[in-house]
Amino acid sequence: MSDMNQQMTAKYKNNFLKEIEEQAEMGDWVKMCMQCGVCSGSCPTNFHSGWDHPPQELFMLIRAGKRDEVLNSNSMWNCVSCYNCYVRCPRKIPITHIMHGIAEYAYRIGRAPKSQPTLHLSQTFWNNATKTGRVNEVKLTQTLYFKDGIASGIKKAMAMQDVALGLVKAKRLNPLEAVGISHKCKDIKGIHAMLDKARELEAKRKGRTA
Amino acid sequence: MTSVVATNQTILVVGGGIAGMTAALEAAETGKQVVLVEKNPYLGGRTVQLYRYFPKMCHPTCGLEINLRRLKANPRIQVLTMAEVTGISGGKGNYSVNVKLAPRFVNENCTACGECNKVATTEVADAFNYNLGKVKAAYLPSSMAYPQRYVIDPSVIGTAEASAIKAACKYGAVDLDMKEETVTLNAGAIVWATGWQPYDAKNIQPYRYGEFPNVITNVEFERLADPHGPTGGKILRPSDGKEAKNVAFIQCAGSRDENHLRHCSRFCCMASLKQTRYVQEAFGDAGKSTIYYIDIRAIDRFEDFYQEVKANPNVSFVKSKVARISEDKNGDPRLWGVNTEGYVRYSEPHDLVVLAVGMEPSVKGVNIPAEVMSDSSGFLMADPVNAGIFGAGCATNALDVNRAVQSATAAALRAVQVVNKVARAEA
Amino acid sequence: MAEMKTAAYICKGCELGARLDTATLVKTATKDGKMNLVREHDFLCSTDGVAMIRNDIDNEGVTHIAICACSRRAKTEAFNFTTVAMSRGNLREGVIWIRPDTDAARETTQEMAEDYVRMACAEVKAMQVPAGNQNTGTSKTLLVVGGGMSGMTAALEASKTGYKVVLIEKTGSLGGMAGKLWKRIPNREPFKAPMDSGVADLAAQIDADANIKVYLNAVIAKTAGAPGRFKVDIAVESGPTVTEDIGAIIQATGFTPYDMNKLPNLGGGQANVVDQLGLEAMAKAANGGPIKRADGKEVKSVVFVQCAGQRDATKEHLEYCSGHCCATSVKQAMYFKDANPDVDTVVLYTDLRMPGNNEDFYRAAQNKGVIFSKGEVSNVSASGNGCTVKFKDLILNEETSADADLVVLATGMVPTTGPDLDQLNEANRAAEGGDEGAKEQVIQMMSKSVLNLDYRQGPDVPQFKHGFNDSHFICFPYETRRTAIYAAGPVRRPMDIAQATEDATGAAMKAIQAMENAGLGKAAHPRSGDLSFPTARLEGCTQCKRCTVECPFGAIDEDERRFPLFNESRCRRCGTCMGACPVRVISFENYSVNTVGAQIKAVDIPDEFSEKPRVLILACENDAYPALDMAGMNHNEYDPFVRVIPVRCLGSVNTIWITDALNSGYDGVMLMGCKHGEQYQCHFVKGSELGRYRMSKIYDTLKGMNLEEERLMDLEVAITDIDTLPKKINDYAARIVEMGMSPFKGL
Amino acid sequence: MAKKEYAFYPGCSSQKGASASNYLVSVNSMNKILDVKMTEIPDWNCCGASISYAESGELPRLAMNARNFALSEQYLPGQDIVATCAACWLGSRESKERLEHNNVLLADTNTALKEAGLNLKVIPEVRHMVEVLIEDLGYAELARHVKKPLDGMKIAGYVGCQTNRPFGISGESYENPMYLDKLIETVGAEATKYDQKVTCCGGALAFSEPDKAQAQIKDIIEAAYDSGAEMLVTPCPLCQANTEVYQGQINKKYGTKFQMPVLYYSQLMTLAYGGSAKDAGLDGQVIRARKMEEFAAK
Repeated sequence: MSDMNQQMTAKYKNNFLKEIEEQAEMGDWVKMCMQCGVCSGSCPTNFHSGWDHPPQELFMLIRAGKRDEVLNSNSMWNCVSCYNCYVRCPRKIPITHIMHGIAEYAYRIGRAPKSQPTLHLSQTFWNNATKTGRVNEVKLTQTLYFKDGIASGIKKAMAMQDVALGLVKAKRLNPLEAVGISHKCKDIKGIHAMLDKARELEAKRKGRTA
Repeated sequence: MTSVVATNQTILVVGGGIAGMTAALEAAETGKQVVLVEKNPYLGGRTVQLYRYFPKMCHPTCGLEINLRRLKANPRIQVLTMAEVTGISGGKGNYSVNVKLAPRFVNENCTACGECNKVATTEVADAFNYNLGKVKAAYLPSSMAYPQRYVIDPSVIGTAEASAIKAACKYGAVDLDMKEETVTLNAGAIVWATGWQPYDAKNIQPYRYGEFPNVITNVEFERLADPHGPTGGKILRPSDGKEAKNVAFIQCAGSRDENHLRHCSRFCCMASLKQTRYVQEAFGDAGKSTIYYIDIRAIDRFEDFYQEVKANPNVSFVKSKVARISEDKNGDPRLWGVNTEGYVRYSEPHDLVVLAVGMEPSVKGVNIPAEVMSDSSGFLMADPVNAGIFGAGCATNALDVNRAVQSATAAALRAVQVVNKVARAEA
Repeated sequence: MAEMKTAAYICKGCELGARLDTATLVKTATKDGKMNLVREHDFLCSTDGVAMIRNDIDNEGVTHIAICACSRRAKTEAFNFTTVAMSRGNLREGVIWIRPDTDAARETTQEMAEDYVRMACAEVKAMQVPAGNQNTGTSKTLLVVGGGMSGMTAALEASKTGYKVVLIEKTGSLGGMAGKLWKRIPNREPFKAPMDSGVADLAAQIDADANIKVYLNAVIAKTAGAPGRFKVDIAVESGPTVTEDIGAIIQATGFTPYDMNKLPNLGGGQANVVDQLGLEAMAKAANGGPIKRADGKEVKSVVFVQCAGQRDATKEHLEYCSGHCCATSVKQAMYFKDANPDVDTVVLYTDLRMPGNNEDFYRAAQNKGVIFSKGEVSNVSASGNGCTVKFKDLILNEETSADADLVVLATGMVPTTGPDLDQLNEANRAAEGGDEGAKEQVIQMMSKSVLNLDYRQGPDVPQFKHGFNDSHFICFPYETRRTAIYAAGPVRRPMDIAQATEDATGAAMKAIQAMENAGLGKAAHPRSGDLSFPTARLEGCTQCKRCTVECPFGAIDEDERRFPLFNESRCRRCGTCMGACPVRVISFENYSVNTVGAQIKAVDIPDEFSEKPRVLILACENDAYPALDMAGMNHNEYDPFVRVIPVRCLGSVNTIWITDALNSGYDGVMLMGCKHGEQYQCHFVKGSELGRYRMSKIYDTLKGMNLEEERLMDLEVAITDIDTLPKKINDYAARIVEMGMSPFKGL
Repeated sequence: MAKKEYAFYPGCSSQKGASASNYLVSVNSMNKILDVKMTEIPDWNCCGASISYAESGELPRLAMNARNFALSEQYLPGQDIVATCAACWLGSRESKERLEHNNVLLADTNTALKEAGLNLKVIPEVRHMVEVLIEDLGYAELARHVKKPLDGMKIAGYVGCQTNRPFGISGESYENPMYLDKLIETVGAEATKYDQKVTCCGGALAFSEPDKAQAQIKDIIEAAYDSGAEMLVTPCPLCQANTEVYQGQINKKYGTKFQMPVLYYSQLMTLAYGGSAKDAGLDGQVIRARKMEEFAAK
């Protein structure tokens, strides 16, 4: 993995573009962007709080060989998977997936911003879901709130208390799940074996160490 | 029954727009027999629906007048209006063509005196003005209309109004019993000049054309700016008739877009640059235009025009494909997007939005023989093997008027080559 | 030719009968018009009415007819009598449709109608049926100048149409610029990869074509004569000069790339910086393999700089865009990528201009990994074993740079036209004044001439914007100011091969048409088919040269006795010469100082106490007259005291008409012509400008007559002024009333 | 109507005691009335949702979905998979597309599936509950069962993202889909017009970046109120949760007075079909839908 980070990239050369094509999900579409900007204008989060680099700019940065600026950026992590950019792109570029792909790659090679909340959520969600095959919402929430240690966890929990309580009252948040009485798949073993294999194959395909 | 004199040395020109008229005239003025078929009741096609031409800001009817004079003076051209080609058989040097003639309900006796119009009461959509206005059911499409002959809308046929219209004509020009007919004619070569149609803006969902009244297309804007258009040349927005002093032009509305038209329609950049002049003309410095674009394609000497417009402080350019349009409570369309030159977010209200819709070749629904090839956008391509049918003008490519005429002149020669060959063979 | 028998026909249709006292009109035609035969008809354009006229012509020997009905623009199919002289009295659009149907208006409306009847009668009596050009050339051989893509295409297309062609090329081989290309931009599906230029194939077809005679290493020494009868001297390097009989000419002399040495800041002239043509040479040498630099190093990275010395607002370099360069750079980037996908190719552009399906070509290049960046290049400098390109990345909004083994400058097209005629004339004048430097300049300029036309007005075709030989008309791209001489390809306008091919084919069409019509003595566009042509009574000529100087089409030379020498088949029948002639010796059979003068005189001028002024309107038939016509169709009323006479062009207006009119008691004269100046709309190019220039001279005459300047009004009219024109007329009429009647009435 | 059977993929949030449990309750009641039979896919697993992208990578996520496909084909062969959750539907459909268009991925996925003793040959159709209602039953059929039209109720149909983009319900527009409005009208209520119909609710960012998400939610609720709506109706559990449970926090932050119930289309229909408040899972509302409770009681 480390070798990935030793990569030297020159300005306006293809090597970083190639790296993204090989490593990031759907990365081979980046070169097709014609900088119209419809994606940037379609992003809802973009209009509430700007990104460092909206998608089209991110693509230009990749073509300009600005590896650090791209991989260290928090931009991809702002994606809410609303698919507005995806359906409006005049080049039919799967922008949503590329955002995810670049984020995933940055994370894999240890470039994701420290304590990126959405990254943390992604990790937590996936681990939570794959542990038993199904999501345990209480544990999910707990893990999320306590990710920065008890103190802030309690603060967040307090902040979210009314929310949680409302759900509990509505029987839509089952405290029992906290103690493990929850939905789970029968063949958890099979699922884990399957996932290990999948991870191994993907790593091989992308020339990474799983 | 309409009679048409045609032989296998006749050139059939399909489409009476500027490309078709040009092809017909050039061939006829070189001594060839020509039949010119047009589906509208008048000649001139889309150019006569334009207010001005770029880059000279001159008027399309000026050139049309010359072409009509050439036509009137030339006995070699037979014109069939309200006519559509429904089938072609045979081959290069000897085609047999079926032409369907829709009834005009007015014959050549018509003197264009207008008495029929006076008694007509029903109003029908004014196609000449892209249905932005209405005309009486007995109408002359425009002052420049040729043939200079009224048309009666089929919707009134069989009504008392129709009888009144007939009675109003002292010259027996109104013939309510006219029926659709199909004539079959012979031709040695065919020039296909059916032109283009504006891309249907309804398909471009984020721009809400058809839902937001103040989002219109570039071809409609031409009619708004034309003193002889539905608003008498006043640039008023549809929702409330308010003067549209702050106008947004959205380029590539449908063009350069794999969800719509894959090709670049070429003329739209210049058209919008031209239309900013309309805004300036109407409101002086109070008129503001903003062009939202990906690339400004002001090719060759058109660049001069672009530079002039660019120098106008009342026109601004934003390098951005507008993401979506919303509507403010006062009816203002609001444009959302990002200026990609340095990542600047905008959410900008305008009085009126003009979508620079692109060009779609009008070759749909017509039975052109298989030997005619077309490209991925539907434009006709020259077929080196069977060429006896030649595309001309915007049926062959996204072209501006000047290039369409150029293309039509070339097509005329290709057709002349075929009939000359026939003549030599028969000599 | 049978003796003249005149007839007038008064139509009562379209309310004419109801609105006008046609019986009186009949008397007017008989008494004042002195017509031999006068008939009324209820519906003159009907089969019956037309048959009546036809019968008079066939059986009554009628040779001159005045149709007093609707406008000359209406019912042309019905009133189509080509064997007789015909005038049209416009009683409908010109009278009843522009007047209110009220008792108050009836008298003046009737007077208007009577005048138009008189005018129609007077005009037709002064007309003759054109006999056709006496001096027609019969050569049907096309000369093509230039053996590049455009020239070869024109030659082959003309040959395919059945015409003989003489093709001359100044170099030793056919192909021109296209011949220097490794590959061309694709012009058909799939628009994804560069394709063969097809030059070799065209050249082979030409060699095999018996209809085409090729002169290599040849230039034109002299072009004399006129359409249908050009005599062209061809100077062949190391050989005798040959003379060919030519019917029409296509100038396809192409372009040269803008000299990159004028762009030092972009590295022009440096090592490892080439222009697009330079890169084509490298690609040809590489022959599909890796592209190598002059120093033999394989190119591993290349930057394309678009608009190099083009679209230059400072006007220091080319102001225009050459259209093809974006697609050409895309194509050239593909040369690299196709040979070796690992080569870094960057295209720096400000607007990527790839119209039509070139958009696919652009996509294909991106797909091959070509990097496109919207960037403004400020500097290219040598660095290490290559170049550094400094530019502003407009998307990332920062000054930056890129290193490359090679930089390609997309410089523009400079047309290979001859000397600019205006500059040449200036130099000539100075030279005649004895200026030695000017003489040198003239020689130097003449050496650049392409056609060496033996024309009074200069050796080449007048140039349009930026030195291209283009037409100024959007509707008529093949409009030319030298009849039967057409420019094709990049010499006419910047264009790529696909367009040049199309353009050359169109030019061939026009040239062939011009040869055919020259043979029949017919005019070329815009008065296509007109058989009339100007003749001069030389005994009256004062050799003032105005006609030879002013003719917008260089149709008139001077013979050895310095009299005007008309070359009818060069003539476009605008009548500018007729308008220019101070002694009025030039005329057309059906359009002359008399045909118009007689109409002016025919108008009845009421005395000064009648409070009925008369205003003469001379309206250009191309735009102003149709505008007035449509004003009528829309029933836009205007003043009853005006009398409108259509003219072929303001350039044909002879000052005598104005002075005669004012002398005979008209109270004012309005001239209505097309826009002139840089954005001119005049269909005869300079006609309206010259006409106006002449009129400006009349003002002195007016002073001499103690008349106010406003008695003459010059109005620029567009065909769309349907609603505004009546108002302008009324305002002028009102102004005349303020001024009071002309003192010249009844003198 | 010939009874059609479907393989049911309820998804994690619809389970008992989970955040969309009331959705499931109402869907079951609705289907009972409409006579739509859905059999839960045995031992189904989580789809991974969009949010798992960073940790999951591509293949593992595909494998998870592929497992559901394989199980469905094994136990409920030939049946379309029906998801009630927008995210499940999208995740599954996307996986289906990728696997069908990329043989390498399909092969690798099968290698992984083998570890779970499964194999994927045919991939069943993946459909959203709403598609079944509209396409297989049709609006007329849906209207036929209405016993108590929701006369006079003003409801804003909130479509959101994932039933709408990138796939969407066939024949609908991304910018202004009408199906939800039509469903609302089918049960006799009035669908109000507002311009936030397809605005994103913030999705997973509601957890990770509450401020960003809640700003968007605020726009949506505000516009709904402006349009005169009394409640929101959605086809997506995440949209439902986000727009409902954060209203309190938004009120605190922005000083608004939001109190707008957010229901599922299935709840509306159950009620219009004469179902009880319980059948419709109204007890599962965090913001009580009083008007609906009264309606149900009538």
